[in-house]
Amino acid sequence: MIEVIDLHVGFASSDVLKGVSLRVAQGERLAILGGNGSGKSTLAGWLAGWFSGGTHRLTAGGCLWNGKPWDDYTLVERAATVQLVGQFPAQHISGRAFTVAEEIAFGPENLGLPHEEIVTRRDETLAACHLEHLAGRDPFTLSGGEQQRLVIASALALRPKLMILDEPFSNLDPEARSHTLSVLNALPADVSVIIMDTNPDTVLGWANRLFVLHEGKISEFGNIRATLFDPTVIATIGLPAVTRCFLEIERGSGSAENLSRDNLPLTFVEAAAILRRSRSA
Amino acid sequence: MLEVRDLGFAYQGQPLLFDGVSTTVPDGHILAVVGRNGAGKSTLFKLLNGLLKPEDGEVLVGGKSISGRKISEIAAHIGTVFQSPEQQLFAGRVEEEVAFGPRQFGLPANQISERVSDALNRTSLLDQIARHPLDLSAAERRFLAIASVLAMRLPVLLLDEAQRGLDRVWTERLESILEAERSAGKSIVMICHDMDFVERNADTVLALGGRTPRQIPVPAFFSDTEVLAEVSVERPTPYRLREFMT
Amino acid sequence: MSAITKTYFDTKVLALIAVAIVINIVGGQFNDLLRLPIFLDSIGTILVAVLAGPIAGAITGIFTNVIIGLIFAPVAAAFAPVALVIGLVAGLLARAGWFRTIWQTVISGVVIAAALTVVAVPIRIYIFGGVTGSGADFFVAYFSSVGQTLVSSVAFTVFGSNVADKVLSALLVWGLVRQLPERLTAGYDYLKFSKAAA
Amino acid sequence: MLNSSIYCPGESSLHRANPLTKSTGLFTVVVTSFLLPPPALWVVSAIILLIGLACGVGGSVIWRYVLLSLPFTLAVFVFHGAILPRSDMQPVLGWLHYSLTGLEHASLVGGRISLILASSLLFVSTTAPATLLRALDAARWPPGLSFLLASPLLLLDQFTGRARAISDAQQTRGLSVDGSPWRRLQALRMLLVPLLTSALADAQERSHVLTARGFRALPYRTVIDPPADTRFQRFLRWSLAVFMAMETAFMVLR
Repeated sequence: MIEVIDLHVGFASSDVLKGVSLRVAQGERLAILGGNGSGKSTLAGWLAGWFSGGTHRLTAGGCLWNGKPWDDYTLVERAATVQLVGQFPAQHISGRAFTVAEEIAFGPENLGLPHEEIVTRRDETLAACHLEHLAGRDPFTLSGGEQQRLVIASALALRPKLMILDEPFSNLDPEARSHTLSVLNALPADVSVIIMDTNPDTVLGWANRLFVLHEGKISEFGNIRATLFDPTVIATIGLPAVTRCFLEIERGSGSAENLSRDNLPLTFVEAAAILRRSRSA
Repeated sequence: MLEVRDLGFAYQGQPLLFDGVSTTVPDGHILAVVGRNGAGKSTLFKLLNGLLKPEDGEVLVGGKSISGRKISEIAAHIGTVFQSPEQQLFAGRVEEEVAFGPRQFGLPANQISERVSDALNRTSLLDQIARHPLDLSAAERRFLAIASVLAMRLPVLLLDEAQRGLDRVWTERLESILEAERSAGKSIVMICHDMDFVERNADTVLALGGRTPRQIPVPAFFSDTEVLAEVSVERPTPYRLREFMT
Repeated sequence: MSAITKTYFDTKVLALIAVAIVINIVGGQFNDLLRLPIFLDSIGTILVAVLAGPIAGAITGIFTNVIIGLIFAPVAAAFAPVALVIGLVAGLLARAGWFRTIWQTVISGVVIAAALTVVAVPIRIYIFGGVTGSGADFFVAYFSSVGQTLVSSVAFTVFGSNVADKVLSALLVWGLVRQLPERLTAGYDYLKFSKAAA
Repeated sequence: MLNSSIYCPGESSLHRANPLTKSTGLFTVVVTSFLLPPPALWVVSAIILLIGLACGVGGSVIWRYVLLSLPFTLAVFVFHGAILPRSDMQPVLGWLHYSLTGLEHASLVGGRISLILASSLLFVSTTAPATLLRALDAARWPPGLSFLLASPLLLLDQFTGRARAISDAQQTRGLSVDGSPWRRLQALRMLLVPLLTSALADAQERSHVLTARGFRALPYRTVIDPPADTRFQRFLRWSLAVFMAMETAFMVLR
């Protein structure tokens, strides 16, 4: 289980995170929403233990896995525990594998695992990420969406207990986006997953818990609805597309229904039902 | 005004990608180019800004043909904002980056600095003027690329997925820049995957990937289920919500 | 902590060397576009030398030529020692603080060209007999027909064709590193030797 | 990358041989070439090209051999035979002279390059880069070494494309690629800086990814399907190594 305690980090000139605290239990599906430049990528990197080497300056607090900081674990242990999938898949391809299948096997090979174990993991992840038909291709010739799935597969082959995805959808077209979402929906239930995103639409219906990162601080407002409809969240992140569109129509029609954060619609079905009721009224 | 007349193009050894494509973007008009990956959206942009030469037809700006001219000459008429700003940022300071374009026109120093501060002001980057372009956040870098084009004050603007990955605040900033440019009489063409964004901002749509690319007004395009299916484009949220209600 | 940080640092330099090799190979592409009389095939090497020191620079040079040998022209591998010297000397100069000002950098470029000449001449003469089958052979032929010895003909040709390229490459690297943002340079130990005193 | 590389897939015994054996063989040929007299150098070159034909890579090897060695061979014969002043220069016609010792020297140098070139081409065209790297890893060479060979090969196409995209982007901003040499030099900066900074950003991100996937966490790595090796090949490699050491000693002591 991962725990972030009052994390303050930044570059020499400015602080990016100003006191972030967070606890994630096993198997949780977490979304952290934040505007552009809110510090999502920095937080993602710290959660995954990437930045202990010196790119960022730590002023206070820290990040613990089962009570110990990442620096207390060996690289082998860390690799088998946490994996981060970044925004630009081409940068997250190892540059050491000539084929998709080799790329997936790269991590397990580095850990010195037995031969059969690596082959099993490779074949399972190829299937889980719908990459079998691309197994022999050069990773750098894949489309953006395919590369994204390959990076997820390479991470999964290490059987991590925590997966962090930094804006996995923002650089994909709608078709690739739904492919990636189907892969994420099929992740093993005991793996904790954290997704960072700027857009509430893609993570709605997927996340169990919703956090908001704003100006270097993180908050959770009770439940998902309370978080989504908090005024500061609406001002920076915006409403989900359905809700926003619903409100525009509803404002025009001047329906009598009493709407609050507890019954504002989040899905097409909900929104259509309310609008139909107000029409017939 | 931007006009495309009977454009024909094929990559070497491949079938025709465009055959007789015509479209007109009047002054103060926004055209959205949509279609799935590989339908030729980026190729169309390259034919407009001169990176590729059309085999047939021509591209006209303000009634004058620009086809066959050098890329750097076409740059005095058409500005392009590419998807990854990292491919163009070379300066050590934000202001130097924005000043590059106007400097190509040989303007006097005071006019250049006036254009630079105006462009940075419109993109909310004025307080970052002395920073290193690569120290900016991803959204700020995108807007720096936009500012570099705005500072050139060109009649035609091409934007490739400029809305991608932006949060609400930055999206609204982009929309207000688009609106201001439209009011100023610019011809704007944007490649866009986000149909909600197209629905809110564009006047007409050019859908690629179907049988004959035609320029269709936005409401007519999103109501035409046949064309939508042909180019595999999702309907914007308001249209889908109305569909759910019936 | 220390064990992790150490391997970590090495991997960072390793990843840097890999992209620098690619830049050495791809750099010539811009040259085709701009038609300048230079090679642009050691910018990556000099960049690594300034950021990560002489050993890393030397490795970049060797592997650049080995890889060109592997995919385009095996003959390039014979000149790997020349590429090594470029990286090594550039790294030593950077360590000595000779990439701080523009004039120091120009002199560094000249020194690099001189050093590579010392290594290139014996290779060219002993292994290739003084010619390479390229346009530079005309200069070697000219110098020897006007009475220069083979060694000095080859040395003049090598130094003359390299000095502009190396000075320019050194200047480009100097111009780049002095304006790089913090987040791209964090962790490169050698950079401090090239930072101008503020 | 794979399109531009010299490697031609095949099933010959040379293709199947362990890359370490082949590279030891290549080094032996290179060392030996400094001991052979001119006629032998040309004969062995021809034999190696014939082996290439037998292994099914002859076409590509011979084509590249001609392309790469012809200009050099011509230059070396013309230069040593007719241009470089020597004591035994004989007039042929008007100002044209030739020297026999010069031609002999040209034959030696040209033959040596011809042999080294032919054998390198044979090695490269029968050895897939991926197989070479697996052989290095399986022999427990440091993982960093195979990374430095693999990564540039894999990134080459991506960077070529990126260089093109950069020049496209800058030209649509008004950058002119012709004009005075001074202006073209300034243009070089606008093209190279984005390429270099994006390379630095890539390197930084990739080093995190590699470390996170356990790269170099252990001094060795498991290799699934390593290239086949035999006791005979191991014996051959050791014998060739001893032979090379003897040749080198002979050359130094001679």
